[in-house]
Amino acid sequence: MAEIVPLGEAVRELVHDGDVVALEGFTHLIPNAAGHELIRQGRRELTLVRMTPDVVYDQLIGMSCARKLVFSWGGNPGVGSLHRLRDAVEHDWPGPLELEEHSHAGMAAGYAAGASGFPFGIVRGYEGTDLAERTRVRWIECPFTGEQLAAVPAIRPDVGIVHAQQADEAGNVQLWGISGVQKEAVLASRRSIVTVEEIVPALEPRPTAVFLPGWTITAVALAPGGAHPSYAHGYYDRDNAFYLRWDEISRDRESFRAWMERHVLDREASPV
Amino acid sequence: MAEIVPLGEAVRELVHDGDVVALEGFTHLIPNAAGHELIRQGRRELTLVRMTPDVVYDQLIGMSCARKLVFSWGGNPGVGSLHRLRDAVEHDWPGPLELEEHSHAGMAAGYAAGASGFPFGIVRGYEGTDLAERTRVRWIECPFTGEQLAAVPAIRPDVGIVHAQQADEAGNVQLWGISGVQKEAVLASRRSIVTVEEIVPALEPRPTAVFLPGWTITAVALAPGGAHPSYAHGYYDRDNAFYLRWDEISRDRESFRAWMERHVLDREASPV
Amino acid sequence: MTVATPMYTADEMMAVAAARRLRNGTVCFVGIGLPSQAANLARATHAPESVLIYESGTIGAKPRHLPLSIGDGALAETADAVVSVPEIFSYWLQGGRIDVGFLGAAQIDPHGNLNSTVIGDYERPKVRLPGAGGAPEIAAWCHETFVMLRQTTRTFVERLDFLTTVGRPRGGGAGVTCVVTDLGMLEPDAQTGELVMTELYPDVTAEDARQATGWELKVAPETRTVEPPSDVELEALRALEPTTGETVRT
Amino acid sequence: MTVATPMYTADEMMAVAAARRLRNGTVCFVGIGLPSQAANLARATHAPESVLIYESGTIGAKPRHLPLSIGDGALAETADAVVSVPEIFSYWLQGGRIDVGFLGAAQIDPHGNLNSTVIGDYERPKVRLPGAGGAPEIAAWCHETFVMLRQTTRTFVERLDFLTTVGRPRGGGAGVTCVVTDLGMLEPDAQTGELVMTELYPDVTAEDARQATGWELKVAPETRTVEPPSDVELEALRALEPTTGETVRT
Repeated sequence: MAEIVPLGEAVRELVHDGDVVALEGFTHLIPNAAGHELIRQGRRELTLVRMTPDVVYDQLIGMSCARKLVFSWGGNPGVGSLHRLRDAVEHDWPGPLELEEHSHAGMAAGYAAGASGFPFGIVRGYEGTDLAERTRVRWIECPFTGEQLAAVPAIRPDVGIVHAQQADEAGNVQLWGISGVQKEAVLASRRSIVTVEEIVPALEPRPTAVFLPGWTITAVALAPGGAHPSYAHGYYDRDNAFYLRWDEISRDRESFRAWMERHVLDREASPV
Repeated sequence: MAEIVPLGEAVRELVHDGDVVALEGFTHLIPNAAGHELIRQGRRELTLVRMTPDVVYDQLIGMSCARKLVFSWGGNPGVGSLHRLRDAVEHDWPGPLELEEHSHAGMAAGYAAGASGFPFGIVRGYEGTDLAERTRVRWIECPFTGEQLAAVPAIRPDVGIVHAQQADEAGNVQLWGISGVQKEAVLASRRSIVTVEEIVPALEPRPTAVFLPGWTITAVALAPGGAHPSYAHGYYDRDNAFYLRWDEISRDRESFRAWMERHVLDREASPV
Repeated sequence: MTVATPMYTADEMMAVAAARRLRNGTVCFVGIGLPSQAANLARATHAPESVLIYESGTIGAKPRHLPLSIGDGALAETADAVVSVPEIFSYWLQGGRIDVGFLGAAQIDPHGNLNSTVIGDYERPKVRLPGAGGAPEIAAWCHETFVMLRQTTRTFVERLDFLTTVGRPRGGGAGVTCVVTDLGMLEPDAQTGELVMTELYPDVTAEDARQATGWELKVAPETRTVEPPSDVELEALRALEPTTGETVRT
Repeated sequence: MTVATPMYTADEMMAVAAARRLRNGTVCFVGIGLPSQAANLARATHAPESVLIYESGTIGAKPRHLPLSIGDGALAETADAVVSVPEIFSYWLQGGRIDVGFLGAAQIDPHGNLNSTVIGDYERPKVRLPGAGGAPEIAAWCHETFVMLRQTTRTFVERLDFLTTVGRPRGGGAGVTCVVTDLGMLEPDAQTGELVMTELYPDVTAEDARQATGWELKVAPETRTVEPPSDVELEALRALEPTTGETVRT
């Protein structure tokens, strides 16, 4: 049964240096508050996993939290590059960053396999691409048709972190709208943290809702606004202006550092 | 885009003797009206596919529509045996019935593979059972861990038939409540028929709803009450008394024939 | 209203005995019949926070009455979530997140292997049974599995007519850890894995159990005698009885 | 309000040219930027029943304005259905039910192979690009794929720095059937599969196209001249412009 704890405590107890950590979110409900707490607590040597790393991963990389990135598309959606990610890959600043890259289909299959307890998932893809040599893909043959398919290893993070709209007192969680791979990320992970906009007396079923029972979650933490600058369907809209601004802020190492100190390091975890 | 046609016409044009046909439904929304239309039109040599064959499959088998059954659990839920199924297997009456049986997990994986365009799905099961020799399972090795897993062939019916609560004028379909493998059955099939309780001006999104776009469906047919004696969530309850009565009706070949003539053969397809 | 000396049926004793083994908060994968009775009884008495998962895709179902089928509307209406059948068997069952799975069977052998496929020869069976359903993967992937069936020389056999479900699978779970019968309970020997009669119901002797078993039944030196169902347990159990099967059309 | 002789940008010409190739009712798999513009323009003009699927899991999205990201709330609010990302890539994309996929790229070669991974050496890239995303499976499993990118000697190269996406994959689809650039359109030769310039925009010459291509560009003997965007097309396209990025908190 999920414990409801302050975000700072959840991160302190569940995320350790060197862990494989997936902060998932597909443009919606991105766990930015949890990412900022990882930065404040100075986690190091993390393997960061996410299909679509964006601003918060750019921040984690620029603040030296990561040694490796597992991903399938890394950019500032609708804007352009992630300058901190590029700086790490192109110039080893603030340190070298190992990459393991997939296609979306491959990574989604890896998460689904992880959630199902399978050692691998299958994709009809990768064939003929240079990607196949750069990712952890193996070829298997269909025992019925002889067709060759790509096998991708199950994704099994040490910690899965997602943001949701609501939890109840028992730590059951409901999120709705675009749900990405959040369910798979939580179920595939050994430990999990879910930050939520609010804790409600009872979760009322909704269209498109994904429900995660409290007994599948390690910790739930209250973090209102915790998805900003992404959005929380029914709570607040995407701060598109910030994504555009981030392109400026993150272009330059000094302005990036200054922004992080002012807006993340000097801030407390969202009070509970 | 799905055509909205009378059930009789849909069955006449889309289901042929010898076809592989899946009438799916996991205790809820079982397409009984469509099954009765298959019987009235005298389809023969069908390979019937379903995880949980119940009364309507008992009827199809007893009326000589089937040459083969692909299934994972065949019984009268909460009551006991399917006597027509047993009579066919135990005494070849009205004719012999070939069986291909799976576990639920295996068959669910086969449907999901069919819907995904994969030639096979994987299951961590079958090992050490006599089932492995009686079903179409092959062993594959995980290329990363060496673990042995069972591969089950994709299920790809010629025709997938399901029952839903609602369709709109464009042939989009929505069903809610327990949804079983209906989405997979429709998406895995070459052609599909969806019978519905009613056609509404607009489908309003609901909790637990499964939406099937009209462009994934071949034909939609109006069949109010078409799931009886199973139920249609929000429309009518399960006719538990009928399932109990079926045990009596179907025990004896003559009483079975008499009932079928009276209640199925002499009836018209539900008018539209 | 309670009765001084409770009268009860063999099925009621079985359901009560199985229910007592469920700790509060246990996540159970249940089928219809005795397992559903036992799990719902536990939820109605000492284990209110137990989570019931039915293979129809209902997670956290809380039916007031026992469903006749595993897909009854009451399960969907009272569930925390309803997911597809492929998801239940992948993310939830094979994902290894279920504590206790319940199974019935037509035959069981000394190592807890189960037959729910055929009696007699497969090609020309004497009795064609419903088949595997979820059983093989339930036994393989729940942390432990309870089997519930009546104990007779026809059901407790040295050799199964067909091996549908492996009692001690090489899966994620411990396999069959407990067999609840109408005479008492059996548990596998820690070394050999052979089922041993460890508990007997009131007025049942070890000899009764041996007589009802198709192999040389091992009986524990100190068999515990199971407490009969209490008034509270019986009332809770009977309150779960399904409502009549008459259909309501709306 | 319409303008006598419409002025338009290169991007607008590209969006219009791509939109015109979509028949009504086409099921499109679209990303952000020009593809999203083209598909929504088609929906707003001659192809109102076209179905837009975004990889964020929104099926049948009908945004009034162009989303800045593929996961904007407007997509979920206007969609017929919202499914998980694993489902979009399995049941929907690899399931082979999508007519037209749209892709952009940083580089394209004469056979329609695409690079969206790195410029320069992979280990020490000059420019690290976002990566594959959905591209390899979109090209493999949509019935056909339209590529949209500007035509320069830096983007149209004899040899890719990295092959992210195969132009003529051994998948279910035909692969890249059309490349829409800021000069015109290319289509693969039926025999060789090599891209041939088949259509040119107003005031663009075959020589312009050759100059802007990093290989010996083949030009069709009879290149069609593309009609400039009509007033109706331009108005519809401009009406789709995203609203300002200011955030609304509720």
